[in-house]
Amino acid sequence: MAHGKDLGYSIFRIFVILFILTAVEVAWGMFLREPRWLLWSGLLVCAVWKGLLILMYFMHMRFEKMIVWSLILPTPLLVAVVLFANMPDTVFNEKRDYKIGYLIDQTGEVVNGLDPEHPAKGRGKPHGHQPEGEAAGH
Amino acid sequence: MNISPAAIPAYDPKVDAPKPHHPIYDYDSGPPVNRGKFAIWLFLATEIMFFTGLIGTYIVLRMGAATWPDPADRLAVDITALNTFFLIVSSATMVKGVERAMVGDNGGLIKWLALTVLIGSIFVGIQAYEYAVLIKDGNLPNVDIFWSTFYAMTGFHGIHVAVGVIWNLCILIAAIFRKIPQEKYMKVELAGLYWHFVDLVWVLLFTIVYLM
Amino acid sequence: MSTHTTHAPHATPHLQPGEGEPGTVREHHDHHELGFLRKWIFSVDHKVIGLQFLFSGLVFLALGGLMAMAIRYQLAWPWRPMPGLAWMFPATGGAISPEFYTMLFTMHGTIMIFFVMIPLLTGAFGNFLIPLMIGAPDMAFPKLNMFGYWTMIPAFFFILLGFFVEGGHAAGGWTSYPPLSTIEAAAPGSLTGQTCWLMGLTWVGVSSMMGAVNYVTTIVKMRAPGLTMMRLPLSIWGLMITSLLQLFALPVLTAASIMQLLDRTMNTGFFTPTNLLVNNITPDSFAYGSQAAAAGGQPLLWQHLFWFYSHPAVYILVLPAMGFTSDILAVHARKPVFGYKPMVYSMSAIAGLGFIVWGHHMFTSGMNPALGMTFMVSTVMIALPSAIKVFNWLGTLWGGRIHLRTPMLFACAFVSMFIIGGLSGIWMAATPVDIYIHDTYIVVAHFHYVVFAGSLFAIFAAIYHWFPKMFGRLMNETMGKIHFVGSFIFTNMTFYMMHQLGVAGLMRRTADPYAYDVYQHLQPINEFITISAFCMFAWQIFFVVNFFHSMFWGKRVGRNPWNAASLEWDAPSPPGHGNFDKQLEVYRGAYEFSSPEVAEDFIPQTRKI
Amino acid sequence: MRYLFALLLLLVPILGVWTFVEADRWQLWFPENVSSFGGEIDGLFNLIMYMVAFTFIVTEVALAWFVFKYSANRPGKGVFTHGSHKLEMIWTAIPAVALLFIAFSQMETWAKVKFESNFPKTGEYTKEKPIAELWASQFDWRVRYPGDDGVIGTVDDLERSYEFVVPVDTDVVFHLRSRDVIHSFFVPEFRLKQDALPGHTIPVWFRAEKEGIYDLVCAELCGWGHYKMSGRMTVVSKEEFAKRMAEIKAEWYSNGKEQG
Ligand code: HEA
Ligand code: HEA
Ligand code: CUA
Ligand SMILES: [Cu+2]
Repeated sequence: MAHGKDLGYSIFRIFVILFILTAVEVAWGMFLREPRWLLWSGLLVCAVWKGLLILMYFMHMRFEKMIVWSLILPTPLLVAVVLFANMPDTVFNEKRDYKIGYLIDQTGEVVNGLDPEHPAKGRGKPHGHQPEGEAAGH
Repeated sequence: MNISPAAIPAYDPKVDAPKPHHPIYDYDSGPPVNRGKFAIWLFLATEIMFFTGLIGTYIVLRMGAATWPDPADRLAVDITALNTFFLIVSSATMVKGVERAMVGDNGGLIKWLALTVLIGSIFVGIQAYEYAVLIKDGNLPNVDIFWSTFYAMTGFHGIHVAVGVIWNLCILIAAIFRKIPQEKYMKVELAGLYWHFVDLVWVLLFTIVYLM
Repeated sequence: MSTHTTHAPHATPHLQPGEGEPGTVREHHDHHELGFLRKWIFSVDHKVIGLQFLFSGLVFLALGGLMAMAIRYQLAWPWRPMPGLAWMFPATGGAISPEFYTMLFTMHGTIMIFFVMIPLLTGAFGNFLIPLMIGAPDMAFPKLNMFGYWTMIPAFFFILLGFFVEGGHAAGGWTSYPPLSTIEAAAPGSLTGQTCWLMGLTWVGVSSMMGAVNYVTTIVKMRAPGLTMMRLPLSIWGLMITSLLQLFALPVLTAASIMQLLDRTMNTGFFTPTNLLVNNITPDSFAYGSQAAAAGGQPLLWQHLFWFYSHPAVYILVLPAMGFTSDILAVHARKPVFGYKPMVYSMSAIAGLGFIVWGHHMFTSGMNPALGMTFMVSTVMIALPSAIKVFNWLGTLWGGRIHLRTPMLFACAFVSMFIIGGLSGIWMAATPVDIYIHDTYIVVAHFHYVVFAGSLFAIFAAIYHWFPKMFGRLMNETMGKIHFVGSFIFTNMTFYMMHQLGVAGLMRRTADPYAYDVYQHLQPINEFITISAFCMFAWQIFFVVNFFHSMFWGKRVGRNPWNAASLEWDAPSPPGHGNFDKQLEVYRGAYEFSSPEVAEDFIPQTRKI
Repeated sequence: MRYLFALLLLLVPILGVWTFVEADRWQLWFPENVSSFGGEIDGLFNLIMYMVAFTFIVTEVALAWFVFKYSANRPGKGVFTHGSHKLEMIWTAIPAVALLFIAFSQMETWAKVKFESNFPKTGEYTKEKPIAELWASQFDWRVRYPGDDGVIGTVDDLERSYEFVVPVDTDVVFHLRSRDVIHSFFVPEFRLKQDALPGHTIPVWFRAEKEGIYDLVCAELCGWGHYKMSGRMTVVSKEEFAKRMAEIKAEWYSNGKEQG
């Protein structure tokens, strides 16, 4: 950008939008967790919006030539390829006979898992829901 | 002219010896974009792919998991929200700094850059504190896959922030001691691009890891 | 590189419209001789860095080759005391252990791909050729370039360290599939060796990334005036597309190896499923120390991430080689490259398609079979751009005036061998056929034809071809021809029969195939292969002697021994600091051979008519 | 000189094709096929082989011929041409068609062997009711047949290592599992290979059409003992199979008694 100062946008405005979006996100994520589909899609929209603002204004992508764009344009495609090619084997895999994130001992008991019903045994206090733990609140 | 296979031109010192005192001709051929900027965007593309590896792993593992704890039950969303706010502020101050550098205002640059470095360090500090508390509570990466992915993603992001702070610090020092003239503002802008990228990744990470 | 930059407005007559900022003449006034350290160790000169990569690559080539010999010895005469290694195994009377064999091929594959081919192709030739062939004084970022080699040093360190740690080096195959590679109890190499392996690879990744950013920037931004993209030599196109592949694919492997590293050191659970029982050790104790690992990861995830890089990586191994071959064929056949633009497009197509075919390594892995179907179609279609390239090479030779000098011979051999290797790829791309031939010696035959007989032959060609530019001297032609004839014959003797072994069902990665009755009748063939491999290895003495002898005592030649047209031949041999001693101005493509316009049979790119 | 090098290049297709022609005689060819779909796989292999052989011979001979014919010893310059659009089109289009043909000719067999929707649904053994579970572990194979109740995973399961007995001429479905690392079920005579992935139950089907004893080999690197991780695939007649199952059961319970 040879023409220095005047980018034709107000940093402050962008910043305020980012701030508001973050506030909305946090409030939404902390107090309005149901329904999940709405939460997730809403948060995703906010996050992508924020990301785009940063990309477009703070990183000046709006004012860049095609050549700079062309350097990152392949990435969304590749990201999609990586994600979607992995899903059949991780997400929708019916051949998998264990639950992702669980460790089961030989008696079939969960010793280590994501499910709050099955707190891990004898290894610190890994779960926030445990009264003494309160890890979430520090 | 027919060149027989043996006709390899012989060495002729008059023609072939390098001539001393030659100017080095360094021509800029490409599209009108600064070399450094071109390179940094290439680098950022690789960074995108790097975080794709980490975040993609999280996404597919989480989608494949039967249950997943609410992040709010395990993580300190409030502090981190504050942290997110800090990082966004630092991005804005960075933009200011770059803007100052563009017009050759070294003093302004120092001011804004110092602010950026400061806020960036606060971010790293808060994250370190968060880690310390989590680890004290026994929430190590080996506890379950939630923590595995959590530490991998935020840890590598944290390293990136730290690198960004150091980078900015180097420029700050250069600005203080040597002054960054207007035509060298690109130096600042490159660091800025990296810094904003780190911010951008955090915006996504925060939403995905802490809120979703 | 001098940091003094003066902005001198400069008339550049052949500027393409819309291209470029004004040229810059960097005044150059460091005439003090650089000391040995500055010149050879801490150099920022692309030529020196290229040579650093070249020499370390060749040293690792010798190491990887030696390991291949040990592999071959074991396969021909299993459990017979191995000459030279017997002292390591007193307990068995000198016979190597099966663990050791697993380590051997793992490290053979790793070293050959990550420490030989990639450093040689992109590191050595990428560095040496790019600035010279585009008429630039150096890389865009000389310091970054230096760091690119420096980050190889920790990589060398870790990959060599692994041989000396407890349990030996990594032994999970160069693909390192978890859980074999993540669980300590699963294999001795998974104790510490695997960690060294992962560290080594990560550092190579950092180095390649730095190099790739530099190469692409240099090629796009620093071409001499008049040198449009479509006038670039194909070597440069090959290197640039390769760099783009590195940039977009490598970070995924880096992320994956970091996660595997975490699995191993921090007991995370990305790639390890639940409820394993390894070596009769219960899940709670197979992790490091006394801590259990998180669990419930997905082993296929590693395979996907690994091949997402490592399939493009095989094209990283071949695209520069294709570029060199195109250049060398054109120069020594005195003909323009046939179909320049299709060559460029097909290289890009290979690279582009290369991103969506990785699943062909996983047809039998338990991957969703519907995915297998799509991966098959994309894989088969990648033969199309390859076909275009092969036919264009033949077209280049057609009607030429072929000088059969050593580089040309190796380049022709590359074409011949690449056809063999590529065509056997079609078998494997066919999903139902791959059910049978996956992990058999057909695969081994396939990839040695493309990487060894293909890419390495192209590297030999490139060394013979650009040696005069590197050292100002010619390599000995007679020795070169002897080297070629022997290598060509023994290579084919070594690898061709592996196809048939594969069809007979012989599996790769077996220390002793004759443990199975079905494979017992294959031993004579394996002996034949082994003896051929030994001969091939021994034959390389002609190369080594020729290389070092010619470096110091070869015939002195001028700037342009081959009467080639591209820019590097306009520089002195060897080029000094800053490469060119005149200002370059480019008027045409790199392959104007046999043009009727002039009396000579070539027109240098810089010649104005 | 050019005689020598052209000859060298020419030897590649000549000897290359020759070794393939002779391979069968040297017992370097497919082992006998005994599965129902193995024939198709061999057929597809051969189909590709013929197409590829044609390309191979044409290109390699052309290469040798050009090296021989267009030597620099002749006077004059080379042909000055930068390519030909028409030729380019031709040699893009023809391989494109050939390759698409190859790709589409493979799909049916692939779907037949690996798609779960194509697994036997009516016979004695189905995906839901497999003949056995085959467990791979470092470095042996264990077969777990259902006991009297016909369900795997109950107390009356019969376990047996090394040998996997199946009836001939029957659609057999079994479940492939692994206890530790990745292994691979491979019976060359069946033309069947499937990795055993820890944590996954992978259904596999085949139909053996000839009685006999075949090697069951592990085809995926699984550690130092990978090379000797052999098993035995025994295909017997249906009557014999019933008998063998009774034997296995007797053996299993007698072992159990000894231990108990
Ligand atoms: C330089 C390296 C290189 C190159 C260029 C290639 C090129 C190709 N490879 Fe290869 N491959 C490897 C290196 C390479 N490969 C390695 C190292 C492995 C093993 C990894 C491991 O497991 O350890 C491997 C494994 C491998 C597999 C997995 C096998 C298995 O494990 O079961 C497959 C399967 O599809 C495959 C396919 C192909 C194909 C279709 C091409 C195509 O790009 C080839 C295209 C070229 C041609 C086809 C020839 C020229 C064309 C013509 C003359 C025109 C006419 C042709 C027709 C009409 C058919 N390769
Ligand atoms: C670029 C890659 C490359 C190269 C060049 C080679 C070269 C060779 N390979 Fe390699 N090989 C692989 C890549 C490569 N290989 C890979 C990826 C695997 C799979 C590993 C796995 O399964 O995990 C493999 C596996 C593999 C196997 C299968 C092992 C098994 O599955 O059990 C075998 C068996 O024969 C083998 C043999 C050989 C032989 C005989 C050579 C010979 O051609 C080697 C001859 C050596 C030379 C010609 C070097 C001579 C030295 C110089 C010229 C140096 C000069 C030095 C100076 C000037 C300083 N290789
Ligand atoms: Cu089990 Cu190899
Ligand atoms: Cu591949």
